[in-house]
Amino acid sequence: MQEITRDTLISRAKELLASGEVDRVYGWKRGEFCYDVTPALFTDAESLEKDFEWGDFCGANLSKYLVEETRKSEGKILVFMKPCDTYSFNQLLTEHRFDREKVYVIGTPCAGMLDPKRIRDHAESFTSVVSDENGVTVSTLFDGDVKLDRSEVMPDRCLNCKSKKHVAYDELFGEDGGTIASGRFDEVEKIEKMTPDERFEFWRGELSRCIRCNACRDVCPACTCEKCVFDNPNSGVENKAAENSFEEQMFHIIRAFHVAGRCTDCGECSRVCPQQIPLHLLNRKFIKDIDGFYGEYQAGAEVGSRAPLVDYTTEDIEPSDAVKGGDENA
Amino acid sequence: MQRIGVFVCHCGTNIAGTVDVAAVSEALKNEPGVVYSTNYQYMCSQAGQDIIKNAIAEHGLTGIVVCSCSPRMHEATFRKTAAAAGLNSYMVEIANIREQCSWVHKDMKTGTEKAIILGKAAVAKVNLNAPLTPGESPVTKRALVIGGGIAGIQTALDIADAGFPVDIVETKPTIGGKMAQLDKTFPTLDCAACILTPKMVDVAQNDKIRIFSYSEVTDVKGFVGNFDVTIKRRARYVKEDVCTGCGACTEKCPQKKIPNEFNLGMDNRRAIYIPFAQAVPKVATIDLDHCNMLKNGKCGVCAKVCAAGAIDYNAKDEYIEEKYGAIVAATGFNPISMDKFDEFAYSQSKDVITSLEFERLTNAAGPTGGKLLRPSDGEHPRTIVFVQCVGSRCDSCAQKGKEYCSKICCMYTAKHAMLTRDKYPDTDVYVFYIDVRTPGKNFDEFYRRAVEEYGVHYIKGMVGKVSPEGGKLMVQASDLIDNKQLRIEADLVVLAAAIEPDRSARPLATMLTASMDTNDFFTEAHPKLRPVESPTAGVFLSGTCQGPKDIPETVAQAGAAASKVIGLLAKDKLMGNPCVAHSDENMCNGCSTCENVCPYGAITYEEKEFRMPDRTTRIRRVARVNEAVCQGCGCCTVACMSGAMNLKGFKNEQILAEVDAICR
Amino acid sequence: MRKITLDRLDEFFAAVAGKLKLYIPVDTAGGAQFQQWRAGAKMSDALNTTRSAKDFFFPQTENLMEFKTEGKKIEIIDVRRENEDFAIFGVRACDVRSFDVLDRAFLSEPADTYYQNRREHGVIFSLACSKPAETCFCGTFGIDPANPKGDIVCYKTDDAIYMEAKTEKGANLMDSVSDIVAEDEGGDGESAVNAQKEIISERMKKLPLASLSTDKFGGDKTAKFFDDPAWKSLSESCLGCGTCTFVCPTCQCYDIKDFNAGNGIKRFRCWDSCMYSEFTKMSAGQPRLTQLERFRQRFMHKLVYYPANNDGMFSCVGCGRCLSKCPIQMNIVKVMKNLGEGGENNG
Amino acid sequence: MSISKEPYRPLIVAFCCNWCSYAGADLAGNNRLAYPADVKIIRVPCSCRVNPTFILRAFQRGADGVILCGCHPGDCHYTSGNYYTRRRMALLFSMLDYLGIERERTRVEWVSAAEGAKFAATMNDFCETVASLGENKRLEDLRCKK
Repeated sequence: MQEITRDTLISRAKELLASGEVDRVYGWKRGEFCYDVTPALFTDAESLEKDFEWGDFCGANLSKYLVEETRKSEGKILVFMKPCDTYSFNQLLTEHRFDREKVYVIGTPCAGMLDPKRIRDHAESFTSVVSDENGVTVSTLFDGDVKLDRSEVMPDRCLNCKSKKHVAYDELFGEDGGTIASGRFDEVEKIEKMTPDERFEFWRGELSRCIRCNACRDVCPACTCEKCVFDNPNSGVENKAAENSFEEQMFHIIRAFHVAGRCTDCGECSRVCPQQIPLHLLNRKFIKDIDGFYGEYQAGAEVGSRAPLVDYTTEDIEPSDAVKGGDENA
Repeated sequence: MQRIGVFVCHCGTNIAGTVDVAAVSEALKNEPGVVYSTNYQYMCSQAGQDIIKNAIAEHGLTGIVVCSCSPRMHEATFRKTAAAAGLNSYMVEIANIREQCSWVHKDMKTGTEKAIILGKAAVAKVNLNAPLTPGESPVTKRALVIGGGIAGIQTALDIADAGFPVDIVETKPTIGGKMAQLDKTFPTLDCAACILTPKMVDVAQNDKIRIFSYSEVTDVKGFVGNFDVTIKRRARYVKEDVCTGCGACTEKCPQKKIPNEFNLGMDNRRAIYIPFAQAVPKVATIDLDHCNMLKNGKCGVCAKVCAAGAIDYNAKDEYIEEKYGAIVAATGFNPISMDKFDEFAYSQSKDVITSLEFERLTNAAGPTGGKLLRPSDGEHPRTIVFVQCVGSRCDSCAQKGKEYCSKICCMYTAKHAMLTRDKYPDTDVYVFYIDVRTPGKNFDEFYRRAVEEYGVHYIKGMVGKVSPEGGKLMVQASDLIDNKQLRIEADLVVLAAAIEPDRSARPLATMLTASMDTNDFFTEAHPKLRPVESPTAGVFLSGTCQGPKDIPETVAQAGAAASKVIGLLAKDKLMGNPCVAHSDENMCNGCSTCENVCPYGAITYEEKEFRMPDRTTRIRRVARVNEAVCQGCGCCTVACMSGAMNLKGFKNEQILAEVDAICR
Repeated sequence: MRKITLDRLDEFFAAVAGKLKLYIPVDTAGGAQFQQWRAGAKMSDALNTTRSAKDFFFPQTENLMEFKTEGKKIEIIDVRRENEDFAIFGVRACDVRSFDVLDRAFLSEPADTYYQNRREHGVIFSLACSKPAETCFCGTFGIDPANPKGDIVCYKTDDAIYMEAKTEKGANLMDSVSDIVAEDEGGDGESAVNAQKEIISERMKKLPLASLSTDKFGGDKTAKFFDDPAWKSLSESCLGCGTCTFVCPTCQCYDIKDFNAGNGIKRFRCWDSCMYSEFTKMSAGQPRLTQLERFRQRFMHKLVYYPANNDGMFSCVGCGRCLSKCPIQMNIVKVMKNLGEGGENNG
Repeated sequence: MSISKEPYRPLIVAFCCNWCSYAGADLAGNNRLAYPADVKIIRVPCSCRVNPTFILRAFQRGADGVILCGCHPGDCHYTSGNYYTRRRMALLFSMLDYLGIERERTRVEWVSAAEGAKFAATMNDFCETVASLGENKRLEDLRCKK
């Protein structure tokens, strides 16, 4: 099997640019530190050579950028996508958010990303991270090198990866994987098993940290509204800063509800939350309920699939029965 | 800011008995926007209405709140009152302080408090009301009937009779449908052809009716009153207006061994054919798949023998586009395939036939000239077993057949059994059934005659297996009443196959944005109250495409559908319900979520150019609500994440204002 | 200089908390956060808090006043609650500098009395750094993490915290708890603190951003940078969220809004972010229509406009929060490095 | 502890669809079937018009319970509205429960135009349930407190 490296991707991107197949490339750009990787648009070979990055910190899901970028010109955009990103890509196509013809997707393999927040738990002031099959070596400024297991520094979304399969691509580098029976609902179940009081306390503790920076919304590939209700003074829910606990709950309930059945569980919301609120546990609750009530459904697995909230059967579960599971110890 | 008038009704003591109406009108005076508030004995009376009209004029009111009985009672009344005083009808809100307050609460204090709160909610809503005007759209005074069976024929005749032009589109070369294939009809036993063919002739001769036979609908656009339909006229290679229907070609065509669909393949036809003698239109059709001339250019016999010169080997499919005000689906049914029921040996023995095949076998115009003969050897059958519910009322787990009752089988099987015994008294007839269902005028009497007068053996129980043995059919069955296993040596086995909607119905439903149930029957706008209308405005349902039916029911429904169509076409303009959805295109994402939940197909999308903040322009997909089609349920408004979709008359802001007022 | 050994830190906190509300950094699921001290609370060892200390003087939301209407009458209700003494323990040098930045915005005439009251009632225990992070660049703005300002400056060694009151407010508070935390007379305080300072200054030199300079920026550089082509590529992927502005210790923009609670109107102010598309929206729309303009505004303000109006003081303190918190890892360091380099893709 | 003279009464917002449940409520009135005045009805064209925002708003503004009434599944005036309601509310209520908010404060009930008695019985039962829970503390907005 051909080894996929940064150079492999760069040389293919350069080919596609040179042939005129695409006129710009959405990828990741290196910055000051090893983890300091920014989604960026490249238009020439030189900048690709210089700045293109592909590695353990290219976690940002680029699919959402296509909504705006495809509208800017008729040219085609090359975009690199990890397996989980392709689900968001398909979901956006299902919702007609951009023209598939304007995008050239290269699927890239993914062994799971690394989480700088988790690395910091083990190594302060780190400057470089080298990973191989033996684990992760973190170099720090003042404490020398720290060796860690990859699983110690992977984010939850990668530890509980749902799929190594690319559900959309024009070209694939590396071998495609399959979907994975992960333990991604374990945490949800743990919360469900708590008493209502414990659940309330748990979420109060988490959501009270929210600073309403909107990073979760703005990074979310399912949140592509031209005008978000939370920015719209006429919507009845607009607010700039959560004044109290009600507004924190309101924001997160409504946001989770708006993406219910559309959320692909890409985990970007939790990745970007500056206050480390486990927002994915809200989305996963909806996914778990949907799977349980209406049959398994993976948003983005297929373009054009009918999301559970825009569908029904005459035999659906009654709301009164829907909340009976999970907390019989209440 | 609105100038709101509040009018509190005493309703005699109905309201005033439990609600301090004076206190209510006093309390509401202080609400934002309220400039006038009063109370009166009977607001709905002429005097009460005059109070409202005068106040509108005197105080320059822009909105009114009537605290009275249920809006279901007098909302229309007060809307008219407002309109008479020059105020838009939709600037009226009703606070229901009778049915939902004074009549259910005993205590004056709580009743009054609640009435004030309900009044405040209504005031809060009116503050955000906007005048609404029902949309108008013209009506194209022509109807389209899709399907030319008895349902379509009856609907078309009734519509034409009212003076409106109607087009019938039929996929087969002739109209007539399933009824044309039947022998006799229950429970009167009159001959199907005798009652159907005159109607077919009526259709042909009616100058308001056009028949597009051998044709199909390929596209439907537009909405109630204004459908644009594309009809594909398949090439029949015979000029319809030239052919005299003499039939000379159908006798000379050298291709003789083509199974005859009309007789369900029990005899043959030629490559050029007229389905049956009374076909309408009575013109020949060349079967492209079997004609030598069309396939390889070697023949041309029919053109030689056609004295009229009607043959045209170069004919092409034609597409015609027409406008219609109303569309009737009358696509009918088919018996289900017997492929999955091999326990009855249908594929193994020619002597196992379906009931429709039995109809042809007993029909004077059928393959045997009406003599009941075994298909395998032409012998007269001495023992006939009828099996009921083949594929009907199946367990959903069985993965074959249908869960529903096909409704007509009990009666036609009784008819078959009775006719057999009547014509051939020496033939033994057994009928195996789960239940005999005979609700209908003279139906049970009919069935009892079959048993009592004609000596048909009705056995409650299912046939387990039919096996061909030495020219006979061994029928193994159970008798549930005597609780024993039976073996009957039969000459002929007749299967009462379940019926299912025609396969063309599903793609048609998609074109019409009409909804279907899981069995592909069209769904009604309301199962009880609007049984011949589809939820899609302007689309009506006739016959078995809506559910299993016998002929009288079909004809009745066909007439009902026609009367609905006539009611629609009689209007020059359609006034819409102004409380419809509206999408703010600046906020719309074009994501199709609303379209997916709309039961009426009222939402379409268009690409629109927008000016961006950076002064460039972008093309974006946005939703557009067809106000003539929208019924105003509001499902789309909740499905819409961005809140671009709102419902006039029940806007998000209005409902939130009501919530706020109630919870204040 | 006073000294408290770490094993008696709780006693000290209890004593201070007995005088006024005391906030200390505590580890939470969301990183270190300032929280009101309660018995048993353990001070975080983290370098800095997720949210900056500006919250204490300029809270994210603050009720300004309330109105009640009754019929046609209107009543104004005073809801001000900022006249309460409090102390924050463990503020780093960068955050202490941020108060200077905020003071210039809020205390210049006409002074913002809400902010002013809080500043007057708040006592700042600053804490010298010992181990800076790779994202730190306070040195770029002339801040010495070994010598923070503040009412009381603290140095933490392996076994003790040394404290020195620098203001009258600080001295008064320390005097009030002198029975717990005594003068380190003849002790090793001086040398221990100096040793600390030595280590820090060595470490500062090793930081990856140590060479970052403000030389090319300043109040007179509007023309130079406003139309710089680099803004396009820098802002290209900006999500327009408010993370950078909300974790930033110097961002000071706010909005004033009315909330109709049904039982009255509550007028409050809350943080706003120049990154938001609705920022300073007026009836004619917002002045900065594209994300590029909004992005540019934020950094031009920090590096050009603010110094222009404030004697050359930059409104960035190099705390590094935006470097670690930006969802797409775009930050002021990249802006400083790319601007003026004459190309879209210089980096 | 405060001692008030009047016993605590919950505030209940009921969203009723125009075609079935609102008519059912009217029928309860016609038959003089009493239920507590705590219930305040808001008329909507269909239960599917009820946005989760409306429910949360009611709680924000001080409601102690919110109930949605619509046509029985299969009987929706708009054929399918209540099926969507059923899914939306099943998921929403499950989420509220997950957040630790008392599940008894929200309810969906199918009430036909002929079921005046059911309407009254449902409201009596719901009021009693919510009253026994006491004031809504978990989804409250302190600013809106009276």
